[in-house]
Amino acid sequence: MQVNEFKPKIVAFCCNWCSYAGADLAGSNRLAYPAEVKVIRVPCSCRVNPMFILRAFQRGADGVIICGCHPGDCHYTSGNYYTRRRMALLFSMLDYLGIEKGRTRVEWVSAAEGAKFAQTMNDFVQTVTALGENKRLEDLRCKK
Amino acid sequence: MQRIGVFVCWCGSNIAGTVDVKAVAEALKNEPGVVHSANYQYMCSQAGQELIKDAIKEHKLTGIVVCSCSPRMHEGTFRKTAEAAGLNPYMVEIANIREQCSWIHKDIAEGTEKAIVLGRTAIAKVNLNAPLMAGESPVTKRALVIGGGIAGIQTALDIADAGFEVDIVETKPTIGGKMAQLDKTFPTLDCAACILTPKMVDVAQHEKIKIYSYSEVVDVRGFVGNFEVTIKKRARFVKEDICTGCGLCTEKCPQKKVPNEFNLGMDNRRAIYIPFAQAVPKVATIDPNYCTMLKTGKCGVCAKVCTANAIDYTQKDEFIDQKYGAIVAATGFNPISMEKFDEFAYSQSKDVITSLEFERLMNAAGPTAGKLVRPSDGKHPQKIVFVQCVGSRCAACAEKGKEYCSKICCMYTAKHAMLTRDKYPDTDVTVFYIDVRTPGKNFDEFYRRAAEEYGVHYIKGMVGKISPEGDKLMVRASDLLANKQINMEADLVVLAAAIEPDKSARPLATMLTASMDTNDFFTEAHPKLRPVESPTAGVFLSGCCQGPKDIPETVSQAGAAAAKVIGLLAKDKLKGNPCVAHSDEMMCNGCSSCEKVCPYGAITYEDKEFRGPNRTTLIRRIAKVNEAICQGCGCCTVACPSGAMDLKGFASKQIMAEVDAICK
Amino acid sequence: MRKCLLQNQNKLFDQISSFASLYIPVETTGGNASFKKYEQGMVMSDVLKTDRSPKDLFFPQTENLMEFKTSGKNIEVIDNRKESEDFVVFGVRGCDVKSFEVLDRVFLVEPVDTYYATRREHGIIVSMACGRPAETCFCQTFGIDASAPEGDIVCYKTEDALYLDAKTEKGKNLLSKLADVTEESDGKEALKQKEQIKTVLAKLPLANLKADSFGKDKTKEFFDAPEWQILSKSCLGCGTCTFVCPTCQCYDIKDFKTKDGVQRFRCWDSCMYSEFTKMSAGQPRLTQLERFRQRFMHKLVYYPTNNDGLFSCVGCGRCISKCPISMNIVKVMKALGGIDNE
Amino acid sequence: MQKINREVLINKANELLSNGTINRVFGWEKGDFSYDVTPTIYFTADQMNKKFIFDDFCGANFSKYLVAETKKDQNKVGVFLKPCDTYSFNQLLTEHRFDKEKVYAIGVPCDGMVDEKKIKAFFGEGISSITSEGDEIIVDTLYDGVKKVKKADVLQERCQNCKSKKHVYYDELIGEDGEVLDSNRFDEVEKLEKMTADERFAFWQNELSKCIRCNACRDVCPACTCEKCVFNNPNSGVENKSPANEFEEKMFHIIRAFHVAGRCTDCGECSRVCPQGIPLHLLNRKFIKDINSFYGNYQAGEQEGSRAPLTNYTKEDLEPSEAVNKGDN
Repeated sequence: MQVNEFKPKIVAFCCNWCSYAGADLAGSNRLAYPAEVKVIRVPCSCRVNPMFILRAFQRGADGVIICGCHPGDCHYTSGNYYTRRRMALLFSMLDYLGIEKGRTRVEWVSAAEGAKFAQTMNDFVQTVTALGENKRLEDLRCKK
Repeated sequence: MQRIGVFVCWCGSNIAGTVDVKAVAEALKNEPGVVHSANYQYMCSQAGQELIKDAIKEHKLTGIVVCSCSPRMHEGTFRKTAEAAGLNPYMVEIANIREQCSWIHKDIAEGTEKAIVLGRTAIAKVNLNAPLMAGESPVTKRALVIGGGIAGIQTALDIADAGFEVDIVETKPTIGGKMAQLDKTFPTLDCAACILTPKMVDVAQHEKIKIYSYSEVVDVRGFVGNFEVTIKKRARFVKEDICTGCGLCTEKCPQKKVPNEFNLGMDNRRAIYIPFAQAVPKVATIDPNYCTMLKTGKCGVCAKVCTANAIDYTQKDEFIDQKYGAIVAATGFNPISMEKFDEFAYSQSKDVITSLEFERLMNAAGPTAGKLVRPSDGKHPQKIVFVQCVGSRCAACAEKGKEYCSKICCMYTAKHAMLTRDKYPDTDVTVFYIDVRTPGKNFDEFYRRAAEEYGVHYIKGMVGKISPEGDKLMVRASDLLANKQINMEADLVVLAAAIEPDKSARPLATMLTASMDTNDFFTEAHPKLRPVESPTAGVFLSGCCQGPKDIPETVSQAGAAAAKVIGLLAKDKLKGNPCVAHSDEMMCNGCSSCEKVCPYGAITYEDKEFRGPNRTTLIRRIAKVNEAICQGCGCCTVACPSGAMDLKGFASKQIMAEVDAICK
Repeated sequence: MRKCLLQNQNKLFDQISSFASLYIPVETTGGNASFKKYEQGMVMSDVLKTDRSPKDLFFPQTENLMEFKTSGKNIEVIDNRKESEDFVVFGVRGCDVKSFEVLDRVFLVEPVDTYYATRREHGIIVSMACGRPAETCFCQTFGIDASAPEGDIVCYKTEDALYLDAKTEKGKNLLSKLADVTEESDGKEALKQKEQIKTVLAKLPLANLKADSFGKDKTKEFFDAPEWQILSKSCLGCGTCTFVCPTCQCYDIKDFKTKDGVQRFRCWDSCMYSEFTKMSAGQPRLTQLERFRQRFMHKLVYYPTNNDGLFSCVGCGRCISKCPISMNIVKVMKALGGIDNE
Repeated sequence: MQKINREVLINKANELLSNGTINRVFGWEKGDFSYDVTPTIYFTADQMNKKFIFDDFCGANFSKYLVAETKKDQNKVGVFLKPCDTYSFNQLLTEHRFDKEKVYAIGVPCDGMVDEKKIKAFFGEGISSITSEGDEIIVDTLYDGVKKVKKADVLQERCQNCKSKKHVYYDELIGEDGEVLDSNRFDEVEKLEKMTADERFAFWQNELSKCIRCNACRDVCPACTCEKCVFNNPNSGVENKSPANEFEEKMFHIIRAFHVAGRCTDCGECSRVCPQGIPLHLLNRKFIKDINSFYGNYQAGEQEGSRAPLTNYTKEDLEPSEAVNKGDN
C-alpha cells in the first residue's frame, strides 16, 4: 500500500519544564517513536502562537502537536490553561474550515511520563499517516 | 550575518552508535551562516570545551550550535564555555541529538537524517539569536512581614536571627494573632500563651525587628529586591514610646461598655484598652468609636490619670514609606460568620457558640476566668454538643460556607471535648462529624484518646437543625452508622466554624499583584515545588493566608518562607533571567491583553509621548515589562494581537525559523 | 459584421476555447460576476460590471517573476515565465477596454514590462457594448462611449444574437476562425442598439459630470486644496478602490523563501496603504490625507500631465459601489471642482 | 414610538456644539445616490443642515474613528451611536483605546439598515432612488420603473440577525432604548458545522479564494485597531500584501479572526464592506458560538472592562480534543 510509504512531517512544540523533559525521559528509557517527530523547545506551551501552527502546515508539516505540563502543574502556574483555551478555539476553527482534525493535537505530558510521550507520538504519527499528506493547508511554493 | 560554529558530539557511542556524526558535521557545513563544523568524542569534557573555545577564537564565531545531549543536561555547560571564550552565552543553541534522536532510533540512516534536521533547526535559530544580557538590580536588605500572628512572628524572628532587618505590620494593637486567643494546643495540650508569649517578647526585644502595630499596608510599588511600601500607622491617641503599659487608664476610663473583641464580645472592655496582659507592644490604645473625649470633647480621665503623660487626643494617622527587598504575607484567617447558618440558631441562642468562643470560655484569662458556663445564664452545662464542619466541605452551600476542608477543626474539637471531660467529668459530650481527619503526628492517637479514654461520644452524621426550647437546645441530627434520626437535648452547642482568609488579604494581593484562588487564599508559585513563594517574585507566603493550617505546620511554613527571604536578601544583586518578554512600543496598542494573562504582574502601562507625522505629538498608552519580575513564559506574546510583545531568546521569528527548518 | 445567434453562443465559446484560453464574465453570487476561464457549459453573465476588472488577466494580482535555487552555497537563477499562450477575453466593457490604454502607457514604454507586454501581445479583447449602463457609470466624463467600445472585436448583444465587428488584425483573424458558428450580418440590429444605449447614457445621473477642471499641469491648483482634509477624513486606508480599479497599476516586488531557494514575485500594492513605497526612512506620505490625495491626484492630474492629458480614470464606477465608506472619485471631483460647494 | 429623523439629531448636535459640550461631531453624510452614505465629521450645524443624513443606509460605525480623533486635541468629540455601535464603543474602552471623557456619545435608535447590494440583486443595476415607506422600500429603477420590496427582505444580514437594540453606552439617548434580542445569528454557522469536513473545506475554499486582500474587513473592523497589523509588519514573519495562494488567504482570515476572537462584538462590518461578498462574519461567529458553548455566554462590548475569554480561564475548561469533537454525533 502506498499509505505505508508516506512519512509525515510532524512538529512537536514541547514546554521546557514538563514535556521536553518527558521527551528526554523517553530517550533515556530508549522508548522508540518515529523519527518523523521533531521537537521545538518552548518555555511554556502558552508560547505557541497559532501562527506557528499554520506556519508549520504552510511549510510542509503534516501534523502539529503541542505538549505542555498537565493543567494545574504549569511551571508558570497558568500558562497551559491559556494554551488550552487558545487551542480549543483554534482547532475548532480549523475543523470548521474543513481541515482534518487529526492533524492537530494538544497533549499534557509530565516530566515523568516518558512512556506517555513515546506512546503519544506513536499514536499521533499513526493518525497523521492515515490522513496522508497535508493538502488543505499546504503552500506549494514551500515544496519547491 | 552570523559566523556559526557547529560542534557534533559523539557522546562516546551514545550518539555515534546510531548517528553518523561525521556525516552530520559535514552536512551542516553547508547551512547558511556556518563557517566551521567539527565533531568530537565528548564535547562536554575539558578537551571538548577547549576545542569549542579555540574554534570561537580562531574562526571569530558569533554563535555556536552544539549537537549533543539534551539542553537540560549541558546547555549551562556550553554557555559557560562560550562565555569563557568571550562569546555571549545566549549565542549558544543545543541540538538534542541524543535523548531525542540517537537513543530512540535504531537505524543509522534514519538517525543521521534526523540529527541533520535537528542541527539545521538549531542553526536556523542561532542565525537569529542576539546577545542577551541579564539585568541586575540591587537588593534592599530589609524584609516586611504583613501580619503579626504566629506565622508572622516566626518568619520575622528567623529572618532577623539571620541578621536582616524586619518590619512587622499588624492591624491590631498587639501582635499575637489568633494563637494568643487559644487556650491549650493539640495534640500536646500545652498552653498557647505559654509557648507564644515568650516569642512575642523575643520579637519586641529583637534589635533587628520593628513592629508597626495598629497599622496597615496601603500601597506597594516596585518589584523583587526593590519594593517601596507605604504603611499607615493609625492614630492610637497614646504616645507609644512613652506609655509604660501600666494599665491605670484602662481601669479608670468611665466608658465601660465596649464589647471586648479579644474575648469575641463575651465581655466588655473600656474605651482605652490593652487587649490582654501580655500584649506586645504593651501600650494602651484609645478606641475612637467609643471614647467620649474624642467624640464629644468632654472627659479626659485617662489623660488625667496617666503619670507618663502618654495620652495625645490630637494624634493623627501617620504614613511611613519604607523600602524592602522581600515581602511576606502572613495575614492569617478568621472563622466565617455564623449569621447565615439559621439552622444552627447561632443568632437566636446565646448558648450556641463558635469554637473560638469556646476557647475563650475555657481560658483562664477569658471572660469567665476559665470556668465553663453557659453564656445565657451562667449555669454549668451538663450536656454539650459539638458540631463539626460548619461551613466547611460545603459544596452545596457556597453562598454561606466553603467548599474546602478547614483542616484544624477535627483536632481542636477533639481537644475541646477532651478538656471538657477532663475538667468536668460529669458533662456529657457528643461530637457530630462527617469524617474525622487526623493526618498529623500523634493526631490520631489524640483523637482516639478523646473517644476511648475520655468517653466523648462521636456520632457520624450531620446536624440538621438546632432550636432553642425553653432553656435547652434541641439538636436534630442523623446518625449515619445507625441509620436513624436523633433528637438530643443540649445545654451548650459549639460550632466548628470554617475558617477563611482574613478580609485584608484580597486588597493586599491586589497591591502585591500576587494571585489568589477563588477562596481568597494566596496562590503558590508552584503548588508542590514552591509552596511558600507567591508567583510574584519577592513575595512569600506564611501561614493560613495560603491555606488552612495548624500551628506546627504554620511554624514550619513560616520558617521556610523566612529561609527563602534570607536566600534573597543574602544576595547583593539580583541577576535576572534575560529570556524575558519585551514590548515594542511602536507597535503596542496598550490594550491590556498581555497584562491580563501575565501570571506575575510584570506588565504595567504608561502614557508616553510619541512623535506623530508632520511634527505632531501624540500620547499613547503602552505596555512596559519589568524584566526583574518577568519569568519568561511567553503567554503575553500570544495574547498580543499586534505582535508588539515578543520573548527574548524565544522570539517569534526564531521559532518560525525553527519550524521552517524542520519542515523543509 | 458577423452575427451569432444566442442559441449558438456556447458553440462560439467552445470553438474559441478549442484554440485559445477563453475568459468570460460568469455570475458568482446575486448580481455579481467575475471573469473565469471558460469551461464547457458555462453561461456568460449579463451583469454590467465584474467585481474585479479584466486587468487581472494582463496584470495579475500576484505574478512570479523568477526563482532562485540554492544548493550548498551556490545560487541558480531560474526564469519561470509562462505567460506566452494565446487567450481571448470576451465581454469587456468599454470603460475596461479603455483601461488597457492607460496601463499600456505605463507598462509598454521603456523600460518595457515584458511580462505585461507578452500578455498584451497574446491577448485578444472582445468588448461588449453596455446594454444597460448603471447609475454609477460615468465613462462619458472621460470621453468613453459605452455604446461603441474599442477592442479587437466589438460585440453587441441583442435579444437573440451577438453581433461581432472586428476592429483590428487580431480581431479579424479571430473572427475568421469562427466562421462556422457565425453568419454575415448587415449590423442593423447592432446599430439600433447603439442608438438606444446613447439615449440611456444621456439620462444617467452622472452624465453631466465634467473633468474639465482637472488634467495636465493642475498640480498647484489642487495639491493644497482644503477639501482634502474632510474628504480623506473617513478613509479607512484599505485597498478596495485600488484593487477593483481597472487602471491602478502599482505593484511591489517581494521575495518568498521556498524550500531550497527564493521565489521573486510581484503583487499589487495600493497607494492607500501605510506601507506603500516604504523605504528605509519610512514612507513618504505619512498621513492618510496624503495617501488619499495621491490616489486622486494621480488619476486626475499627475497621470494626465505625463500622458498628454489622458485621465487614468475610465469611469467604470467600481470604486463607487465597493468603497466601504462610499467615498470615491466622483465625490472628490465634485468637491474639488466646486460642484458640491455651492 | 416617535420616528427620530435627521432634524432631531441636527438639533441635538447643534445644541451640544453651541453650548460648548463638543466642538465637532461624527455623523453621516448623504452621497450622490440614495445609498452611498459616507461617515464624516461636522463642525457646525450649518454643515449638518446641508449634508447630514439619517436613514436606512447609515450603517457606518464611528467607534473606531474615535481612536485617532480623540488624540487630536483636548476638545470633546460628539458621536452618534446605534445600538450595535455601542458594543464596539465599549469594547474599545475596555481595551483603553480612547478616553471616554473626550467623547460625548449620543445614542440613536436603529430599526435595521438596508443592504443596497440586496436591492441590486433583486432589481439589477440602474437604481435612480430608494425611499422607505413604513416597512416597504420603494425603488425607482432606470429600466423597470418603480418597484417595491419588503424592508425585512433587503436588510443587511447583520440587521436581519440583530442581536440587540439596547445601547450599552451613551451619554445621552435619543428616543427609547430597546432590548437585547434573541437572534438566529448562529444558524448559518450551525449549517456549516453540520456539513462534512470536505463540504466545509469546499465552501471556504470557494469563498476565501475570492479574497483580494484589500484589507477592507480589517480596516473597518472596530476590533482591529492595532498600531501596526502583523500582516503589514515586515518583521512579523507573516506579512504579505496580496494572497499569493490559497494558503495565504486562509492564513490571513484565520489569524485575523483569532486575533479578534473574544473581542469581536459581531457588528458585521467585515461582511458588509467586503467587495467580494465573502461571508466573513461566519468566521467570527464561529468563534463567538464556540466561546459561548465552551466557556459560557460572553458578549464582547456588553460591559466595559469585562475580561475577554481568551485572557481568562477556568481550571475546568474543556480540552482541545473535546472542542473539535463537540460537533460530532
